[in-house]
Amino acid sequence: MGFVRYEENKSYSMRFSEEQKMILESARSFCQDTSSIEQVRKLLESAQGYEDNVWQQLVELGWTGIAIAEAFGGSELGIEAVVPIVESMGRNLSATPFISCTLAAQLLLRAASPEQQQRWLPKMVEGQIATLALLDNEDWGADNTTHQLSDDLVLTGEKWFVDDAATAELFIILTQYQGSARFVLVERNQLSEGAIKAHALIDETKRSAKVDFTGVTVSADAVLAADNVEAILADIKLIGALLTAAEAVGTTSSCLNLVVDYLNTRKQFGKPIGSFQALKHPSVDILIKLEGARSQVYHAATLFEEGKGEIERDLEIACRMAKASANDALLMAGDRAVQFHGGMGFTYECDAQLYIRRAQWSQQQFGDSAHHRKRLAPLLLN
Amino acid sequence: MGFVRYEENKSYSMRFSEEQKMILESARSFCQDTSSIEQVRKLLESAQGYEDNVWQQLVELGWTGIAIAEAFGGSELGIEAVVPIVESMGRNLSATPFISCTLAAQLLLRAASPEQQQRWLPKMVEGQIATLALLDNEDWGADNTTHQLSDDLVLTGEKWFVDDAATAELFIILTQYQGSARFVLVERNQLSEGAIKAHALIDETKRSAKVDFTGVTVSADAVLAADNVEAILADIKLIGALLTAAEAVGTTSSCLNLVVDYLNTRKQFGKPIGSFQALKHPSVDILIKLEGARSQVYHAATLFEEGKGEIERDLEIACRMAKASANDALLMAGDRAVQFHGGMGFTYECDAQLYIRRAQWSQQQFGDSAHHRKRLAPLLLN
Amino acid sequence: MNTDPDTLAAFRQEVSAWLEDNIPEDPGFLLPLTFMEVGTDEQLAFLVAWQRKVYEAGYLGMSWPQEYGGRGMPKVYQDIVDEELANHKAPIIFNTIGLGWAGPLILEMGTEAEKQKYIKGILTAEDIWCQGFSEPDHGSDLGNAQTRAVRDGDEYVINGSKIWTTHGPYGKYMILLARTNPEAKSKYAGLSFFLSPMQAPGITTSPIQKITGEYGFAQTFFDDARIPAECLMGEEGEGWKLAMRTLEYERSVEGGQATSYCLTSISSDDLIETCRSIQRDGKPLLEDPVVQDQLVQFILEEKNLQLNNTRGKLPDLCTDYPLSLMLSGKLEATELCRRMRQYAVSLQGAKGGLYIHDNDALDGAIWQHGYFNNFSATIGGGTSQVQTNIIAEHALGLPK
Amino acid sequence: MNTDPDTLAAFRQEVSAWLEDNIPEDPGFLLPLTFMEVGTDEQLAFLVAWQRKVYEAGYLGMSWPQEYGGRGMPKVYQDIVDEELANHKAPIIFNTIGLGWAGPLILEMGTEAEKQKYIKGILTAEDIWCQGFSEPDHGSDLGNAQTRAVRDGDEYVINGSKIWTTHGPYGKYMILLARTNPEAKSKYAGLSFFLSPMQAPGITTSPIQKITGEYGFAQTFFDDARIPAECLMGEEGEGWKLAMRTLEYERSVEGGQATSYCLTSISSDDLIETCRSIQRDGKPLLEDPVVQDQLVQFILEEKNLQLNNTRGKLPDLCTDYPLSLMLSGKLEATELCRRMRQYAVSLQGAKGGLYIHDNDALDGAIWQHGYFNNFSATIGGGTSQVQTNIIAEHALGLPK
Repeated sequence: MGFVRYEENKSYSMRFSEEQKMILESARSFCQDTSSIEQVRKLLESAQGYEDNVWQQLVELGWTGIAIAEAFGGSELGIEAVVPIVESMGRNLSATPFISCTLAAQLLLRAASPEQQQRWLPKMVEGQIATLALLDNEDWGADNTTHQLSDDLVLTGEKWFVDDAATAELFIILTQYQGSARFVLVERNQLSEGAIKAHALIDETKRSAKVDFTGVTVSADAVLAADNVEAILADIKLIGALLTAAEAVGTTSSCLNLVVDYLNTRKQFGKPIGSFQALKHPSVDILIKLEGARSQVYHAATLFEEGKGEIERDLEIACRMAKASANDALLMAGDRAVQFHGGMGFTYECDAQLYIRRAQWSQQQFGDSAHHRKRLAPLLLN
Repeated sequence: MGFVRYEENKSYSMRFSEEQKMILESARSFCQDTSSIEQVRKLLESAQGYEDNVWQQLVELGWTGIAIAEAFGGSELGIEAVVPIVESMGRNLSATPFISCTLAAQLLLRAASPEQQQRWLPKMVEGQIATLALLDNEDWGADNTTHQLSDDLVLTGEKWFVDDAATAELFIILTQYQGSARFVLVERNQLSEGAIKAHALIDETKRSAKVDFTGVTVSADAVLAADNVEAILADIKLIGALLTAAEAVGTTSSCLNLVVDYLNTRKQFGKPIGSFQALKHPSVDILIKLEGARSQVYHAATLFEEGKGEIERDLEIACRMAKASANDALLMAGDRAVQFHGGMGFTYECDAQLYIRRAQWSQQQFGDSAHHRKRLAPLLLN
Repeated sequence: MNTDPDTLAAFRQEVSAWLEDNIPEDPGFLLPLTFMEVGTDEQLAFLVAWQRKVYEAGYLGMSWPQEYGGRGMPKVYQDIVDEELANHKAPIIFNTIGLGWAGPLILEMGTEAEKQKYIKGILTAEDIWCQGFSEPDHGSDLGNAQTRAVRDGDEYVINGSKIWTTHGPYGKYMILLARTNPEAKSKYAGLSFFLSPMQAPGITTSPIQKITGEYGFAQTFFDDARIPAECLMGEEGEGWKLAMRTLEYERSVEGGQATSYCLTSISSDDLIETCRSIQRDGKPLLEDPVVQDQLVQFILEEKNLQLNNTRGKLPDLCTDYPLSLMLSGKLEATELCRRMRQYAVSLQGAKGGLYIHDNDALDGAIWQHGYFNNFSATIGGGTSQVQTNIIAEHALGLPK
Repeated sequence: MNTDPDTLAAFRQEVSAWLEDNIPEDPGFLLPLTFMEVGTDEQLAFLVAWQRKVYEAGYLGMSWPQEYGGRGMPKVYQDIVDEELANHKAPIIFNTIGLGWAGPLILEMGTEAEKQKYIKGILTAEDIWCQGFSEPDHGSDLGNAQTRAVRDGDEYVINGSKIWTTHGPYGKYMILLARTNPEAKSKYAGLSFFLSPMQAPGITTSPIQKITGEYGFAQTFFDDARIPAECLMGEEGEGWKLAMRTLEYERSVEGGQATSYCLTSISSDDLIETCRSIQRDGKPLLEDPVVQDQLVQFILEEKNLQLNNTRGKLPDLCTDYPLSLMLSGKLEATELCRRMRQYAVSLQGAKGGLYIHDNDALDGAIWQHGYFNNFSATIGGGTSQVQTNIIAEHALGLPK
């Protein structure tokens, strides 16, 4: 007796091309080489959180242009090619502004005029750092902004959680202009002294800041062309959720490896502690959550490819499920990694702290699990 | 390092009198004697689900009058004295109409005129069986009834889940009379042929029926005096929740004993299976849920005593918490009892089935856990 | 045979149309959701007729060789049929031990004579098969089977007992694991595999009443039972190997099964419908945000499983823990089912206390019944606790 | 001394008034929530001053004998003070190893000379105490302690290392478990108990950075450290007995502690306030029904604990599993705390990513910080996993 089969009549597409495979392999070895755990620890206290030469190598690999059209010097692949890179970065806790830059480019591709794209995207392909400034506070569920662009093009307001602000040359700001939402571009040299205040993040591998744009005057061509800002914003948040999920999947995997190694090594009461079901079975729970999240992430990536960038209902569901699953997997992995290391787990020296901290940070990027379940309810239940 | 202390500044009263202790001891031994597991199994297929002579003994012990005023022949104790009896019954899966009769008496004490009380309560002390007919369908959350009593005192409508209807002499019905809710009394001999249709319950130790009161004409003195029906109904539902919780606590305890005995006896891979943490640790989870539920039940019983029957906010909270906790404890115990018995657990012959079935029935009496949490939210969070 | 998309789409159309015309009406008694639930003669007669009808329409054993009764077509055709059976919530194809285990094994490892003798009867449901692996005292420990088979001339004499024999009382044949050599150097090497008749003298079955109150399993007793020596499959001592191969068909969706449609699934879709139909606080339960949150979580987990299935076919995406998807599918699916069903019972308000013989029960108490029956899946074929050990040790590499 | 209700109520009034006047202002740096979190000199100075102030007001060690610096009053007075400290969310009374463990032990089992020497300094916070039980390689297995103490004339020579020494760098005395006889017939019989100075030659401490990024624990090294022979408490070989008695003070609320106020609790009340202050989808999170459902569940579990505590004093209601409430309190409380805190972090929206040094962090990131610190409680004093074994074996009677 015993098997259960689920109906398979719906399409659950997943593909992984030779090209994606090559990217994944290349990304895994790049991140292993450039982001050993010693390297990660060395960067914890640095201001910018990553090394310029690593970023330069990454640019040379072509990744900053991977999802940008050929016309601007990119490879014109889609998000499905970004996912394996980000997953590999997560695996090695590799910190670079890659996600910030990718999201900024995706936003420009959707919201900027051809001239605006021509002005910025080639620079970004070459490694110039750009970032998004979306939030006014902690509430990523809010659907409006208090940030203002006056009729005479002067900005008022600060933005929270501007990732990689310390080295960004270009900021894409969500603001209100003449009564409706708009994106506007600000360059680093327009900011006043002290405008950037670094957040003290729980995840010491990441960098983010509160940035005050008050008083900056922008030119008319810094206002992005698109007026369907809500729709574009929704897309970008979903891409952000997916990329964070992909990163978290990589991180969960290395966290689980850390746990498994310890359980195989550490002995108590004369046995490796991994032989105790109280540690063994929760490790399997982590594995199962991880595998589910990984499937969701690559399913979403596949739908991106199929949709050629269009985000329809199925893809929205996939991105949200990916993020909710990845959050839960990494949260459990980080928490149990600390607990299962016993006394050692309580020390800063033990690598488990890197993972539990990353888990808290990661769940809050583009929505925690409860948020995504709430958004999924009308999509799935009506 | 290591201890955590909770603030103890609030009152969490719990007392257990010598009188309660004597009742508990007497009830435990009575139920052991009259409701062995063989006896329980023998009654599964019987129509009334209990034996008359057991009921008669119970009447002689004075329990049918335990929470009824001395004026009517009772002992004038409160719900706090009923709780240890019901817990003991739960422990032995003892099936009698005791809960039905207790709730009916409590309703009459709150809603009936002195004359109505004088007419019925002495008979109930002497063992006449009475029961409540409250529900029109499955929705115990609904706050209205479709049942009707016409101006000329004729009833229309059926009631669901009338417990112990098969032997009840008196039915107390929630109905609508002249636009507002009322309780009305119907005697067994007023029912038409075939009015009582037994439900097929998941818990084969329990008896309940759908009863059609359509066409029954009642006399004016069968309409209970009280017009604050909603308030009384709310009280009765809370008492019902508490008594079901007390019963479930007893049941959980014997279910856990069944599991522990099996884990200590059954060997696999050369060891008693109780030495495997995968079985051992969930058993502790059951224990912890059970202990919490038991504390909630006796706390609520204490508040009943303090309030002399008045149900205030603290007592409402206590009853709801008791029911939610007891539901969850018994549901987990029943589920794991089946699973942990392996192949044996899948058979009807194994006693685990009695517990998992009781758990499903019990959670639905006077509200499942989610229902009570929903009702607790405004009480606790505002 | 053509497998281009248009041909397959047309075939799917054809099957769907056939099913719409041919799925039998509700017989008025409870139909089994899984092959393990066949407990009454009327259920059996109904399911035998249904299987034969599907076979005669050409929709069963489609990828099995024509010379033994199959259709010799690409497996994708059977997959399409199975999907359409699920889509139409057709009655189950119940002869699972034959169709899913014994049949594939005989086709893969059997002799020509065995193929000729057994395959067609499996497809037509003329021969109902049952399984004799588990024993009363060695539930999770198959290698320790103690039922003895002693060669005596042209016969084997069998003594012992097997338990959880699905279809035991109806069975014509049993795949039987028995010990031919108690002195073998390892306990595994002493086991042999038989395609045993059930009607032999000395074989009796005794039905087991399930937790649901119904029947469907039996205990089988061998009391100096004599079966022909040619019932031995392979050689003496090959029993463990053949049993393990059989279990692989059970665990994998990709075996040589004549059909993989052996249960009527209850899925999150049904759970949503249930929540729409239940009233709580005077409103459909589906509008309750707390219920919605839990439903979404179930749907997400269900989708995880389906996507894992797809990903399992892409080895480049399974490099971290190559065995984990294969080993964890049963655990996840059966435990998710258990939780979903238990939850569905809890949602029903007072109706959650009703059971299968009550006309007022919600959907015939399918959730209550399904919850109880589901324990056969979290216990049978290795309990969830044992499955978790296996995953820990083989997928994660944790110590025993 | 009078313990009638009116007298006690008046006393509570008096304490409450004193606290309102005397609780120090927010010093502008993070205050420890538990005695294990004291990691900087400024925190230490603040807490020493606060403890002394409470002592001098007469509110510490109230039930300890007057001749050693206590007040000789009924314990209920100290209970009232402790409750009022909690009600006012006063800073912690930090010298817990002295007040809660060493002090009660010395008062119960110590010599007159030991009482004279040690008790008062514990109360005044002049003498900070630390604990030397755990060793790096034997986290959960105290009986296996390997630190050696060898008698040499009027001294013991100590070699080895202790870990998780709270207040190690500030400690004046340590309660030290060391092995005096490696050849004893049982490993337990070889252990002895010392009231050791921390300033002796050969004793060094090395601070351990915690997961939170802060300090508060140390590793203590004994390198031919010499301590006076009179530091031995009781006889050689009594170490295990004395250590176990000490742990009972730790585990029980009913010990002889000078105060049981050693942490500022974060409770479900704080969680509710947090949910009121967080915006999600433009509304206070407290209005979200899914959040409400979870909060109610936490409050219920918190109340379970409190009620269990009360019930534990009524033996007639603890006849089923007499040891279970006593053994399970730590596990339940610490695990509930962990889940509540982790949940509170998850609720904060983007702010959940901020940490203690960020001025925009919600409530100074008390939940993030508390969540991390809480692992000292689910790991220290026996991990939750080991605690669960203990309950299974001793309360339920399951096999080892």
